Amino acid sequence: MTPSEIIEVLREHDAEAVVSAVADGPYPHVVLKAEEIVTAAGFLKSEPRLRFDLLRCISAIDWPAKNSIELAYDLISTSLAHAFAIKVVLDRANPQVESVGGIWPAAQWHEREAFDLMGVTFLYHPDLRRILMPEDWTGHPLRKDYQDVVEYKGLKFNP
Amino acid sequence: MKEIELQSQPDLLHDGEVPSDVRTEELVLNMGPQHPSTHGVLRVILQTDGELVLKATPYIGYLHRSAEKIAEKVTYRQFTPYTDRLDYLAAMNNNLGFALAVEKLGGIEVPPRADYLRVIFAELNRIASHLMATGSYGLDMGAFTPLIYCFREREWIMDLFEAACGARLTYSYITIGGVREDLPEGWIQKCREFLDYFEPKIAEYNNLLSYNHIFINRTGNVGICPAELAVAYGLTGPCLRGSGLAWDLRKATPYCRYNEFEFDISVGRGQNGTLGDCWDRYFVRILEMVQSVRIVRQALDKLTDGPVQAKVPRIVKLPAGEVYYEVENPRGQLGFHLVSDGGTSPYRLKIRGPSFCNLSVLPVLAPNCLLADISALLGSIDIVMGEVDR
Amino acid sequence: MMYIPQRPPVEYKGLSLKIVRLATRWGPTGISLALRFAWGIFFAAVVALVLFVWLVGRFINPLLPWFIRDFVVVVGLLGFVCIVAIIGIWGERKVSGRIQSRLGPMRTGHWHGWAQSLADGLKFVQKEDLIPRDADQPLFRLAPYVALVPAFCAYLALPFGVGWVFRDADVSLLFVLAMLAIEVLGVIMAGWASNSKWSLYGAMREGCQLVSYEIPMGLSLLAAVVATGSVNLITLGEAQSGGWFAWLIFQNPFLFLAFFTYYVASLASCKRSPFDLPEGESELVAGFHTEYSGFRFVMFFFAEYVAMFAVSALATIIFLGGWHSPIGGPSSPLWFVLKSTFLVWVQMWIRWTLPRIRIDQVMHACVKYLLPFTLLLFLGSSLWQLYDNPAHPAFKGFANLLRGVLGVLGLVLLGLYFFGAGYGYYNRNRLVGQMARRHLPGA
Amino acid sequence: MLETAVFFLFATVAVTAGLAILLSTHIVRMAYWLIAMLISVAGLYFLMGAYFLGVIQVLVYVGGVAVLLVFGVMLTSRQQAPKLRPGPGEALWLTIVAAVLLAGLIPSILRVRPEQSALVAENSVADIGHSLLGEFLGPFELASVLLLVALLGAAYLARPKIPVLGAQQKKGTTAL
Amino acid sequence: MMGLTPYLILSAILLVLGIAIIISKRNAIAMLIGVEFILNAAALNLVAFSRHGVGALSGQTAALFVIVLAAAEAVVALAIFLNFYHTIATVDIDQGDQLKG
Repeated sequence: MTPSEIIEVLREHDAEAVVSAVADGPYPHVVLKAEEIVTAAGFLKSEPRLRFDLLRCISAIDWPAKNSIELAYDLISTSLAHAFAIKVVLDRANPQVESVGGIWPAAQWHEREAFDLMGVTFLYHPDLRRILMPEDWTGHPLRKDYQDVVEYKGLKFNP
Repeated sequence: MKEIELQSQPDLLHDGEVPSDVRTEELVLNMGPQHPSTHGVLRVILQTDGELVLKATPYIGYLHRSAEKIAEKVTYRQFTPYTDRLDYLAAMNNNLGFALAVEKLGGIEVPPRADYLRVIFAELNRIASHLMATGSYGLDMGAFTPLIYCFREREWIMDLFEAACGARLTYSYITIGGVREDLPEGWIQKCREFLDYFEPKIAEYNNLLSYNHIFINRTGNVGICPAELAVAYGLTGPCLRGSGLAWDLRKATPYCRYNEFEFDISVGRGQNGTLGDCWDRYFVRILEMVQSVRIVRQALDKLTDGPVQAKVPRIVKLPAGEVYYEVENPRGQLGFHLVSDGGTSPYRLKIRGPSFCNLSVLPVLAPNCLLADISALLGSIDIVMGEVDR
Repeated sequence: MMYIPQRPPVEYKGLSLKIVRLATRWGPTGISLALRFAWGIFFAAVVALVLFVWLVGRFINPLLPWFIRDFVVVVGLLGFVCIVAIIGIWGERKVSGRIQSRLGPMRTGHWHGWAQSLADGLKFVQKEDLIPRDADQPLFRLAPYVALVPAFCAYLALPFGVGWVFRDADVSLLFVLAMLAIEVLGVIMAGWASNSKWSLYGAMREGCQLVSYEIPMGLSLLAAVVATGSVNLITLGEAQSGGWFAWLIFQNPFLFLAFFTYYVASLASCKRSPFDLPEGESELVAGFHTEYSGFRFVMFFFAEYVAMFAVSALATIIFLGGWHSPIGGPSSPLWFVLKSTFLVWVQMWIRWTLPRIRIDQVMHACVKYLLPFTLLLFLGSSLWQLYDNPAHPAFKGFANLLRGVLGVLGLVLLGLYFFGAGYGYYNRNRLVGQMARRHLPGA
Repeated sequence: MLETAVFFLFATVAVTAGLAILLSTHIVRMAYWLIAMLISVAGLYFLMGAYFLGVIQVLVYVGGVAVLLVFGVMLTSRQQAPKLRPGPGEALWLTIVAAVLLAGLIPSILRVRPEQSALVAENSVADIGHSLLGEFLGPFELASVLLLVALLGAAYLARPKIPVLGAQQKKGTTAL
Repeated sequence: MMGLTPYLILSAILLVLGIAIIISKRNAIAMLIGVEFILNAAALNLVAFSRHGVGALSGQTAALFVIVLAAAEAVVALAIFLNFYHTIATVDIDQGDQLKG
């Protein structure tokens, strides 16, 4: 299916959830309401026309200018061989979204990474811990306003 | 495909399926970060009952070098060498993925000769990477000799790469807009010689390792990963194909003129155990080497004259926007989520390492394995920590 | 502010300096080594002196020649065992190198790196004697000796030929087996005392494996004992004089199979691949000797090679005609050493070819296949012995026919082996490939 | 005499082992002391010319039973072993019991006068074999039955409480 | 030449030590060790008598049976202890008064 058809199917399913959609260009995607993400994810996976069974990646993008953090879920269907992406926009001060780990277990580690590096909290995640940074690290390194750590456990870093 | 229930997953992770009336002494075993079979600095905490593993929890991050943060500070061209260090066993493929992502966002057209060269080098590197994977898998199983044999052949590929780009491990050969340099004199002849030499060697590995009874008994029926589980956990590459699903990005969403080549998707068939066991994952790599040889031969034949570089400015400036691009790496799909704000360096670059996703299935497959099966499992997933930790 | 870590001034000490010293002057090194092992040397010297003075003073008359003979033989055996281990380690590296289309050690000692194990030994002796803080100190120190000494003791009853034995005991076969069985205690002790979980796993695997495989090993040997009616190794060896047709392995089909079951079980009892689970490099880091370094590690290493030779020697004496030449010429200990070395070499060959099996498969193979099979062999060998006598002429004829077939079969197997080896040698260029060929000498 | 010296060597080791076990609080050390005792008893058998017995002692006892014992110790010694050193009251009782026993035994031992003091010549394995299959055939067969029963009993007692591994493995990973 | 008496005295001492170990220890495996002491004392006695002409080879044969029985006993006892340990997670025999497997 082409991106525009996919967007049509999504609109058909729940027009309310779709905030905006981009059908052409290098990155076709829809922006969904953050609270609708789990329902939409379940639909994307189970709908026979879509069958997005492989969650490829979850990318968190920090936009201090827009005061938001975007989450991009990149999907592909192994049976229908089409790709698509969905996005949610979260409040930068308190980024919270429900985990889609129940629908795509692959999301669990990606969500842990987003939590670790970008500080996004995923509700109902079974095991939300830091994944790449040490457990006792402060701050979220991939945020644009992240201050470099000068000292960690007696180890000093170059400024 | 079966539905995956929301609640079943955590239970599978935390409940070792041991009847509660037996109270045995559980041993917590710290495997790694320095351990011969963790392929780098992976640390796995194992809860074992005797030799039986009840639970395995991977702890990663020991090789975290902030590649994504660095990407926001350097220009597009400057980031290419950093991609070498992701999956350092398949640096060509990493270069290719990054270059394709940038080219897609910037709308850069690559000359045909560069495309064919990219395919040749990516496939040769796939062979090298699979040689490393299969050889060290033999080592994990206690067979020392296959490793040396595989290294013997890999050495030749390294020589070919060295002749073309001067480096043996971190090439930065495939750059934005094409490849860095054209081939040296006589390279194609050497490459053909290598292919002629290499093809019969695959039968040798099969005789020595793949069809060895002990090896089959060690890897068959171990760590069975059905296709649904593999897809659910985002497994890609040989791990997914080992589960019997014919899914290959080179066929599904062809890039770099892969649609011009004839090759088959190698899938596991479960002929020595259950579909999706360690042996299938291992054998898919062997089969893929055959296919890669086929592709390289065709690409060498098709190689046309012409420039190897598109006209790309020294400092690449991309229009604002974003793109997600994936290529089929030896270990699975390597993805770059590239966000540009119109500047000279990426605004945000998220890298999807295939090993990262492949490793995430370990806690599901490990329970009820024996201790020795953990190294069989890890070796068949074939992780490279540079890519897991980035 | 730039933070520049301050390094303490470089102080050269340790191994490298010691090697330099060794090269320039032997004196200081000798003294420092002597100081390191001062207590041991002191005690050994005192004990030896007291024993010597006392014994010589006591038995100056009739027992002195015996005493001197024993002394010489023990020293000779010690030397032989050391040479076996040193050549074994070097040979293992050469064999592995050749199998893997490498060269193995080439530099030390000029001729094919023959002095490599000596140099390694020298290095190991100079290494720091590390003992983990939480280890069980006395047991940790004791374990390597418990592993090595019994392996050496096995040689006390192992005949190299008629008269070429330290003590011709009536029960020498059982004695050798018993000594080989003690070795496992050292390994278990090491694994437990190291206070490391990997070591403990190694020790537990070793315990399981050895106790189980001792039984098929002993039963296979008993099948041969039944055929000769003796557990004295010299009697066993002497029963096979007169060419390769007289070897016990070709005496009846059960013994033919018993040789192979014995060989498999002996691989397991020496912790050799594919049964090298107690060390299990890729699984258990280094198994029971994970925490060992320096000289204590060398002792484990020695014990392995000494035991390897011992089990091969046992197989040679019992199945392969011992010190008798295969073509009926004069017997000599040289034949014995040659045949045993061949078996040791096959062990190495197997190690560098096969993957390792899993612990449940080890136990499965032993309990479900090897044990019943060896029991059958034992029974069959006993029955054969009942009927294979002049009282049953028909069976006797059949037995002789079968013997001939087996002998020819053995010869064919050997011929096939040499054919394969020769084929591989003459086609080495094609088989090994150009890359390796470029560097192989003589190619 | 050499024999006396060797006897006292082995005897000392055996008694030391016993005392060490009595005083030790460390179960693994105890097991290793037991092995020292077993080996020294085997040495005494050798000294007495009972070579076959000595070898069997090492082969079966040290190589088999003791390894099993150490194994069992390792499997169970993770947690602090219960009360291994006797309290003062118990020690007193122990001493009294031991003293009474020894006081009863030693005089009676000293009264033993073997009828023929001449030593029996060293016996061969064949003699023991004949004796086992002749005079002691009944006990021999009984012992073999007992061993079989012990084997079955041990196998039954130590049977796996968790399901068989292979079946579980297949089930475990597909429980999706 | 050594007489019979030293062997008998050693055997008596080993016997007493074995009994003392059994009395003083609460650990099942330590008690098993004590039993092994007693059995060895008995076997030593038998062999010593056999050596000194009492009952020809019977002593040695009987000692052989002792070794065999000790092996069987140790195996079964260890299996019981392991079972015991798995059930109540201790080897303190005072805890094992429930008669429940």
